[in-house]
Amino acid sequence: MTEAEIRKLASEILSDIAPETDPAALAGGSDIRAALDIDSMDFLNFIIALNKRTGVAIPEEDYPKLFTMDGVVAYLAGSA
Amino acid sequence: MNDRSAREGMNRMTYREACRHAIRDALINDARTFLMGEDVGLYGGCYAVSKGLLDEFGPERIRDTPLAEGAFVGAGIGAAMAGLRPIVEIMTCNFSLLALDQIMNNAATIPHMSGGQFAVPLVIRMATGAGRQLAAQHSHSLEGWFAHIPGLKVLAPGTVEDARYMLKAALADPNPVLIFEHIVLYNAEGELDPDVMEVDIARAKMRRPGRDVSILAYGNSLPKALAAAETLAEEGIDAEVVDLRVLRPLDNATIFETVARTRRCVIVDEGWKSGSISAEIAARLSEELFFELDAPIRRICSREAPVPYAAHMEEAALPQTAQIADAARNLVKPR
Amino acid sequence: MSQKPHLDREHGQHLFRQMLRIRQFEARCAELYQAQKIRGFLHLYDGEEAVAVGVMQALDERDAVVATYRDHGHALARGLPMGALMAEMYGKVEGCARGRGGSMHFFDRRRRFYGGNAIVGGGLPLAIGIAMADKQLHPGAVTACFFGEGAAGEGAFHESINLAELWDLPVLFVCENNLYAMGMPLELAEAETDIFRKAAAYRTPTEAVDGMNPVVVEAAARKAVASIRDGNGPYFLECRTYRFRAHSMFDAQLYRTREEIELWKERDPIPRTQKWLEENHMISPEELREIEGQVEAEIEEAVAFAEEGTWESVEDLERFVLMDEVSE
Amino acid sequence: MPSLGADMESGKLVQWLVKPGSAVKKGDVVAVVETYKGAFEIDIFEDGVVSELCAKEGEELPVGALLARIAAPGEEPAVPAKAAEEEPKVPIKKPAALKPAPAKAAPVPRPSPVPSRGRTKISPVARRRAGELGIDPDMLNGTGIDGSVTLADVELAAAKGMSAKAPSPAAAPAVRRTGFDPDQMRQAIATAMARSKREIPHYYLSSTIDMSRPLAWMEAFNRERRPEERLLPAVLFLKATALALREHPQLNGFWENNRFRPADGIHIGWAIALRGGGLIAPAIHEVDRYALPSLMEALRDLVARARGGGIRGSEMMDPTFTVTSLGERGAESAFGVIYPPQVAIMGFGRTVVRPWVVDGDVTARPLVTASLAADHRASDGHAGGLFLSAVDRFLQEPVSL
Repeated sequence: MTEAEIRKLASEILSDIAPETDPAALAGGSDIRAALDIDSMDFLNFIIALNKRTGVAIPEEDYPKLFTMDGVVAYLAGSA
Repeated sequence: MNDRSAREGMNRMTYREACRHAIRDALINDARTFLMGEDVGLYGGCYAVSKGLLDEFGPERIRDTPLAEGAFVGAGIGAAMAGLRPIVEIMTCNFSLLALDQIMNNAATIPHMSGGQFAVPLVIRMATGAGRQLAAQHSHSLEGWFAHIPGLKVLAPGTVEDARYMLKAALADPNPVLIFEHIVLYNAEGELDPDVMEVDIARAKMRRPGRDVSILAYGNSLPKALAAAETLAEEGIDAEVVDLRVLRPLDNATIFETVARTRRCVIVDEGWKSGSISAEIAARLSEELFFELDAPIRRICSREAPVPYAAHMEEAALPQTAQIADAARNLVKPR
Repeated sequence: MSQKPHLDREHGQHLFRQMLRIRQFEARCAELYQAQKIRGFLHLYDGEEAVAVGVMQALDERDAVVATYRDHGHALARGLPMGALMAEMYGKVEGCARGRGGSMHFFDRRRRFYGGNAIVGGGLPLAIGIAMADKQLHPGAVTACFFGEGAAGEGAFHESINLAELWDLPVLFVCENNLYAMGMPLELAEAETDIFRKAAAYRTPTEAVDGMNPVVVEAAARKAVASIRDGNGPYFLECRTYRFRAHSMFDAQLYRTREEIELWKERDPIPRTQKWLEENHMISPEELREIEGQVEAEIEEAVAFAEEGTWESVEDLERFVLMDEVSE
Repeated sequence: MPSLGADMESGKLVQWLVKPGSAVKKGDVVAVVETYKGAFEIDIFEDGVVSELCAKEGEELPVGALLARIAAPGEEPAVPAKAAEEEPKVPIKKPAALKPAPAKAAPVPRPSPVPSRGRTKISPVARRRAGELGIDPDMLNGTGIDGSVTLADVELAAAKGMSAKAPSPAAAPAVRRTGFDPDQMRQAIATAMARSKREIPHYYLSSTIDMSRPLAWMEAFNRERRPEERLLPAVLFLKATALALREHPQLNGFWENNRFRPADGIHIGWAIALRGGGLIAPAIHEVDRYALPSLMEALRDLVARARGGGIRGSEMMDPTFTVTSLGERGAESAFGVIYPPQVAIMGFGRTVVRPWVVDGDVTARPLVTASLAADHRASDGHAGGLFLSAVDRFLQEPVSL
């Protein structure tokens, strides 16, 4: 997956979780949870979806690496 | 206004004096007006309302009548039809039954039955109510009965201000207007607002704003309702008190507005509950406001018995402040 | 107007014509009632025409009339247009009370006709009040108040005569004593069957006259009205009369005999007056036919007027329950 | 057409989720029905095979109308032609073979969540408002005269999340809607919370709980599992609370008619903030009976449905206790406002790492503040304190959760 594809996928998932927001417009370094006002359940759902769509196992201790869009891209690109 | 306090002193008067001032004003302002009734002249009025007026206006305009309610009430109707503006006093509403034929079959029907040719611009004043240990035949509250009759207007002043200014409005009205003055209120004192010179006899009047429950009352039940509201306020219940004061035609707008807002209603009526004005109001509320109500409508009326003489029995027969408060409290904060 | 009727040819014919108008009008009403054009109660004045016609001769425009539920005669004699009366009985809006009153409740403000009152005795107190107003606003005006002998049983009768006398009011009380209050014979209803004596007890001047003779009634009424206009207070006239027809349309008349009715019919004021006019050469056969023809034509016109009349809009049902103003 | 509430007269069949011939078993969701209260999933009450779908999608049907025929396993399918004459003309007592779905994940079937008490008295305005909000007033506890359901009771219920406004007729029938009107919800919350603060004498207690053991246990649990199988601390809080409530039933129930009525089961309302504002607290039934993984599943399902529509009536109707958890980005403690007629609410703050003394040594530990707000009419502070201790005790033994 290219970085752009990852970014697009992550944005789609987040759009489902927070439909009134525009995750694509998110600054790459900002905390997704704060910016989109998502809670731990939402974040877990985000992880679940990423896991299912990419097949990348995301252990719990790695969650903090996925708190930003840049982090997500780097994490998934690195795991691929 | 610098002389405001002086004028306030002058404006403090009893309900009785207010009635007298009203009659006096009417006699001064319109030569077509006269007062007619039993003992209105020499005696000064059974409840001393017209005391002193005979001396001022003479026997043609303060006209004592024999004990002949049918004839002198009918005469008032005829005189009104033929151009005068009579004030007929029926000593107490208990005796109005002797004139019921004239009031109902003539005053109330002729304007309509004549196809609008003859108006009956007549005012009939009568004392009403119980509370003075006068026993059954002098304690009836018949205003609700008369309020049944299309063609009449029925007023029940519950304040000194209304006693002072309702007559003027009633005389200006082209229809037969019945004013029920409560015998217990004659001694009530009140301060008149010098800036108020008239009252609206088409509208009920809110006497105390509130949010939790509407208490509708008139006549001598009004002060009782206000006292109940004070009691309730100490308990944190904010009762609105509306003075019905116009029993016919009922001011639906004001009644519906308050009840739609508070959604709870207690109606206080010194008449008997069966077929009373309170029954009429309750029926209208259920017809028009059913889906706004948050609790059953409650009525505090006189017990269904002739009003007895003995003080404790009479007290038990009539609506009392504690009952009103209980009813309202129960609607707002049921046990 | 003088106290004595001036019985010239013209006035004699006038009395006859007025009575005939009432008689024929009512005959037509009875017919129309059976044809269901007129409904409700229909009380016919048949036989009593001389009373209304006689009394009205003594009144003029300023005077007021309070009538009973048997008011066709009073209204016609007072000059209410026959068409408006017929239309009223049809229930049409062109009626003299917009079709709201019907047979028993004719009103005409312009002619000071204060209504047929259908409560026995109910009109007397009104007459007191009208007279009070007239005394103050229109001195000299008289209120003629009609009622039957049945009213003497009511308190309002006594209270009102007392007040009129007590207060010196210009009221002409006209008792149409036809001997039956509906079906109640006078002698079964009253201990004192001379009604005028009851009024006399209130010190009111009284007179009892033959109510089957318009000239006699007129003469008595003129005398009474003159007394009233002179400021002598009320006057009480008892006119002894008889109704030939039933109390109302649905009355089997079980309370009186056919013979009694026939006996009274011999005193029928209309043939009697006709005969008197003929005997005194005050009417020619041609004039008689002309009068009869005119009356017939007037009735036809009234019926046509009523037939062509319109129904009041149901939307106006509550109109005038409360008045917007007093027309002065 | 099943009756989903006493005031439901009809419903629109939005979607069939089965076809003739489909084998169904008890609890399967077979159809979506839309009522003025919103869309409901209809589950089946018995095992069998769908022999005929009698109702068409989009059809509005009175309660009691036949939706489908189910043949028992092995039974001959009904002859379709017979269906018409057998169709009841009036709503029948036990409509067809369909019943409203109980909480989907509930492991044990429960009796009707509301005790039978005859005809519920409902004030006219309460009934009207309930209709507007899509609330079944028969399911409410009345605080009015003679125990009647009042406007305030309805507003309160709405604040509790029972609102499910009927979609406009123009809306596509199959589209699920949250249907929460923010203004109405704000109003309802205002009414309920104002009433709570006016009527309920709250007392407040809090305890700081060392979360190192439960979190360590959870991390270990999650480590072996795929994300969808992982737990969140919230389920630990929920389960520990439920178990503590078993020991302290005086906090689990309702204050009604001037007395406390203990609840039949532990149905914990979980406060869910809705995106765009507002709050609902639908219940997870019988929380104490869940194992943690299925509780996690139930919670995730509940939150998803709360936000996306599809909360079931029974979930909105009868929480017996409420838990609010502020999560990892919230404040450190939450002293809740009790939802009448419940008598207590538990708040869990954000887990923070702070100095903590263990065996005389200061050490950094993840700590959470658990706060209890309880109705002093129903319980006393002593009971509340014991309850908080119990929650702590259960959290310290995560294996037993």
